[in-house]
Amino acid sequence: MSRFSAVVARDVRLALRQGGGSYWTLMFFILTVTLFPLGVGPDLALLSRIGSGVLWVVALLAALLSLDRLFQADYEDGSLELLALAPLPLELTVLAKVLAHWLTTGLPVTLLAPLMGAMLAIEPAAYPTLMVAMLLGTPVLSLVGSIGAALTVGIRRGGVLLSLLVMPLYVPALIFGALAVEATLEGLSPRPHLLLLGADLLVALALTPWGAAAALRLNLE
Amino acid sequence: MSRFSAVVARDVRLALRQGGGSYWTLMFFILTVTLFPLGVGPDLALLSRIGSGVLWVVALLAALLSLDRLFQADYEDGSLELLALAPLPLELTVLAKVLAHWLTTGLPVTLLAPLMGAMLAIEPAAYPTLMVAMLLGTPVLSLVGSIGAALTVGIRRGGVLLSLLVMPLYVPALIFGALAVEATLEGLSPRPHLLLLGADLLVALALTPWGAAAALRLNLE
Amino acid sequence: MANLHWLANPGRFLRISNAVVPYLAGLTVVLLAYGLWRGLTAPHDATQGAPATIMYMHVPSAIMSMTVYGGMAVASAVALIWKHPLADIAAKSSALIGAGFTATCLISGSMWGRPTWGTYWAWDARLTSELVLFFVYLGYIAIWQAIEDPQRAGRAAAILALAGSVNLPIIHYSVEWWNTLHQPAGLLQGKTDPVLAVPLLTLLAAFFCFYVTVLLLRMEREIVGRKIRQLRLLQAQA
Amino acid sequence: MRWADSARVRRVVLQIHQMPDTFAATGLACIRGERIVFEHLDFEVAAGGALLLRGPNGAGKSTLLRLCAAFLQPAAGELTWNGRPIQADLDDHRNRLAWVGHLDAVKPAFTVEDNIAFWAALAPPRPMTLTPSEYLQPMGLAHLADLPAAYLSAGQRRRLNLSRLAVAAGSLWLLDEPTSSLDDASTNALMTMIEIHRDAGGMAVIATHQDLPLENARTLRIGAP
Amino acid sequence: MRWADSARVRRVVLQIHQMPDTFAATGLACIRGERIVFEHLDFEVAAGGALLLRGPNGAGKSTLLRLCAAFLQPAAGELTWNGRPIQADLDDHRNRLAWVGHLDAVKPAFTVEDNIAFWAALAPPRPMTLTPSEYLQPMGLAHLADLPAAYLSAGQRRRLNLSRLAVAAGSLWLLDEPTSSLDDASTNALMTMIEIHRDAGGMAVIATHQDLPLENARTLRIGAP
Ligand code: HEM
Ligand SMILES: Nc1ncnc2c1ncn2[C@@H]1O[C@H](COP(=O)(O)OP(=O)(O)OP(=O)(O)O)[C@@H](O)[C@H]1O
Ligand SMILES: Nc1ncnc2c1ncn2[C@@H]1O[C@H](COP(=O)(O)OP(=O)(O)OP(=O)(O)O)[C@@H](O)[C@H]1O
Ligand SMILES: [Mg+2]
Ligand SMILES: [Mg+2]
Repeated sequence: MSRFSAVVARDVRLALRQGGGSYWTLMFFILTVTLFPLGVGPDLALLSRIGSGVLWVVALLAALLSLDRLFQADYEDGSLELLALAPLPLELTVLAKVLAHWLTTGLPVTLLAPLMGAMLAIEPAAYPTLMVAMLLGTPVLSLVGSIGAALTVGIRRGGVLLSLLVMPLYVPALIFGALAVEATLEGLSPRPHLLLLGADLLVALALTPWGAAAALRLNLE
Repeated sequence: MSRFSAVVARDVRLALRQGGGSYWTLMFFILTVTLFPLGVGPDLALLSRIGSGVLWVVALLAALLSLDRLFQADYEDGSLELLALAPLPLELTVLAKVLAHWLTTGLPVTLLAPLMGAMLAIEPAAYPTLMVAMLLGTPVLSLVGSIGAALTVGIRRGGVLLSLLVMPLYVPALIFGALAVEATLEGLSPRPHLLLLGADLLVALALTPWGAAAALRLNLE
Repeated sequence: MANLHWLANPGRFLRISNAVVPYLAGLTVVLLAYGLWRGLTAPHDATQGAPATIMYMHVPSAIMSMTVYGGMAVASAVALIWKHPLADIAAKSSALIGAGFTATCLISGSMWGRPTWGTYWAWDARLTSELVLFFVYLGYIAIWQAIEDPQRAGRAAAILALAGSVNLPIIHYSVEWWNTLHQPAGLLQGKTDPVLAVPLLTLLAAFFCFYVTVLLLRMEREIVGRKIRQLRLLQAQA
Repeated sequence: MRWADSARVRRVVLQIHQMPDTFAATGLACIRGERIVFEHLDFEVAAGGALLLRGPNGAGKSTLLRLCAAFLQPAAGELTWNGRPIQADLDDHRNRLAWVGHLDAVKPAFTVEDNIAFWAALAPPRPMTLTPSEYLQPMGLAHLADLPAAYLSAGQRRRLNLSRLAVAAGSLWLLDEPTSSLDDASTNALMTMIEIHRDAGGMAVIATHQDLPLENARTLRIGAP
Repeated sequence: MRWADSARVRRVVLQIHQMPDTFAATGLACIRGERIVFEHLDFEVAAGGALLLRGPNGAGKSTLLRLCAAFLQPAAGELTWNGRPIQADLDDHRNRLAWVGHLDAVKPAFTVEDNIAFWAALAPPRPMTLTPSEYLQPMGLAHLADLPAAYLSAGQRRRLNLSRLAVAAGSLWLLDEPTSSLDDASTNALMTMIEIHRDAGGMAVIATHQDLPLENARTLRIGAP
């Protein structure tokens, strides 16, 4: 356990120190949300209709942008070899790194969602659903993304194909997340969508560390 | 000139071989545009109103996603030092790399715009304007992005920082590009907006290679 | 060895700055007091009523947010071309103050917007470009944080500051280029009623003195901080 | 070396199983990139032994080290520890390794001390451990502890990487060209570390192009490419 | 070396200005990370000369090489070529350089030959040039020309990097630990290349921790850190 937290702490510190971390992810999030009204036009009624969709797309992007370096930096400087030899099982190392990634991207994005919702004129009644959905959905983005990051860590052999595999895996999280908010706005219960999102999270939690660890081992050969 | 084209050819070949940027960016472009109706809802009237804005924002994000490796790979393997010593002035090297980046991201995105426009129910009458605007606008994205990429080249995990630095500079291109399409849709002439976009391109073309080259030199110290 | 030491010149700066700061601080307080007194006792704008007093916060901070950035851009150019170490430090020390003015402008503007336009925020050209200016400030601060070596960070930040200066004319002319909710400029062209103009200009001067005071203090801190850092590095190496 | 004189430090380095371990390979063959790199390779390293891998570039020295660390699996033959195949208890095998590859695993954003502290926190459980700054002593980096690792020279980075050897305290050291970029003093310091490790019953497999002054080291020549 | 025997190849390598160039430094000082790395450094290299930079890790050898390549600017003092400061005609200076740093500038996605072909296309104009596969001969990589560079061993990558020396054909070679990872045959091949280069009036500044068998090479010791 202390090894696990050592990895988490290291990655969080690296993210914060190197200017790749939560503060800047937040800024990225705010900035991108700002861009949509610029492109789409200032009509608030229009914005409020597309608002939650925009928020989800941007959360996905914030995750994606930082994911590609999840293992790459450690691979390129040789740390990954050492992590693979350490007593902490590689699956747990992956989980620790994913947790650190989520703490510095998904979590801040979730916490910021109401503020961004206000800028996009989303109805405040939808905020609780939005936040719960993001709390369930953003870890999925980090988890699923870790497989893609692990697969593409090496010489990017077939990297194209593999990233194509990952993007569609994001679709369920996106759809359920957006539907949950929509349901709330229409006065329906978001429960079924949130449950599906939760199931998605559980599946990702159970499977992706194995996949990512296997992919990493392959790249260390 | 032959040195310039050697750099362009190398970067294009690297992008195609490694699948690092271009395919991924294209797929990202298509997937995000495809996913948008899912998040926003299938209302065609709504989609057609936000369509061109969404296209612009996504084109902009697609450029960003591939930009962070523009100089990073060459910096990390030592090629950048050699490029800086080569007889081709570093400003031209930057321009060559930007051209290669545009050929593998901006150009395909532009060519794909009508198809994406159809998916987003944009009126076909607006396609010529959309394409001209993108033809003028996407090089600006690559050019301006090169400054950010050069500034963050020594920083691992510079991706998010890069977007923070570059996005504010993307705003004019985004605004003029979206306004041009909107004007066409409203039956007005898109000329003034396209001219402003062209001016933006000229300014970027004249200034950014110097800025990026200066930033690269300081990162080679 | 002596000319090698780039802090030799900043040392002289420290002495001068120490002497000037108290007077500047005093001047800031006097101007602020006079401006506020004139402003708050002036007859209220007939159409806008009491909320218009936010103007005394909003207009000077809006103008300062751009002035500070302009100064930063000039300092950056000086730092890049003549490699003057103080220009570097001046630009760095300005950034947070400028970001503060920008935030003040944004917050006061949206507080003013609620009663006059009926909304806190609109995606209006001037409002948006001011928000973008805020992001440019943050990006500038970020790059200073992200690069360890202050010499290199300084030059990287200077390049960014110059690139970001394209935003200034956009903010200023946005009201003319696009039809917007926001007021066009009038204050500095002498189109404003002296009843409003006198307190506004006084407060602008007060804000400016405040900026210079805080700038000098921050520069002093930065110089001393760098000296300490350098000593630490020397120690680590010994 | 002052460092090795400290009784406490010495005890930490010496805490290796005192039983007569052997690490051996029989009929080893390896295929990489659809090409046979080497075949029919045999060797044996006993407790306290050192094996120097020599051979031209591309002969397969680094590949053999990766086999020893179980990153790769042999196409034929077997690696054994005290007669048992290492694949049988991979976790045990990893716990007894200390690995120094071509890459330095240094995070430029952290200080020298933070770098070593992380690997110390991640190390296999040992009866005794040192403080991070003590780990920096053997390779003479203690005075740089607070420096950001971004400022290190090539040799200093290498030394920071080699400092991990004291941290891992495993019984089998796998070193790939450990002396590259090292100055003479650091090369000597490394040799001292290796000798202390061997005295305590540890073993080392070292790929190198230089003649290392190690006593009783066996040399394995891997054929021309 | 077979390679150097070919008259055509030899002529390409020998196409260096036959005038008596000198490269010199006076009172050089360098500040990095707000710290003085070295000061009061003087040296002079004449046509055909070689300067070996020696000194402990962190002494500033790599830093000095970066100064020579004008990546860095000296805090004090001057570097001159035939008496003129190199800053005065930076483009000329760059054209006469061949640089081999710590990093190998190898693109794993390309074949060995494509790698060298790119640098050949980018090289300064020379009266005579070779084909990419001829450039691979001096460091003995010709037989690997079609291999993806991803498959190269550490030493082979280094040799691919060193092959650029024949491409650049500049008169001033700046080499940072060029023999790291090289086997004995390749080290000899490199020495042969350097000697041919010097015979033709070229010069070399080489940072190294090994004793290189170069004739009449001067050594510059850079102080302890
Ligand atoms: C968040 C909302 C707002 C922002 C970001 C904002 C931004 C700005 C900026 C940047 C300027 C300086 C322009 C220049 O010097 O070129 C300015 C000036 C000014 N603003 Fe605002 N503003 C906001 C809301 C408002 C509101 C609601 C009002 C009043 C209805 C207002 C009235 C003014 C006035 C009177 C000036 C002075 C114009 C002059 O004479 O120069 N602003 N504002
Ligand atoms: N990018 C940098 N920023 C700040 N300081 C640096 C940087 N690179 C090196 N230094 C400092 O400069 C000094 C000299 O480094 P340099 O790399 O020149 O040493 P070197 O003589 O090449 O050592 P080695 O034999 O280990 O390669 C080191 O002590 C290091 O702390
Ligand atoms: N990732 C890889 N994929 C395929 N083949 C590889 C890979 N890495 C190395 N090889 C091949 O395996 C052979 C052995 O490489 P290895 O790195 O083990 O050599 P080495 O003996 O360590 O050489 P050096 O002295 O240069 O370090 C090389 O000829 C190379 O072509
Ligand atoms: Mg090897
Ligand atoms: Mg060095």
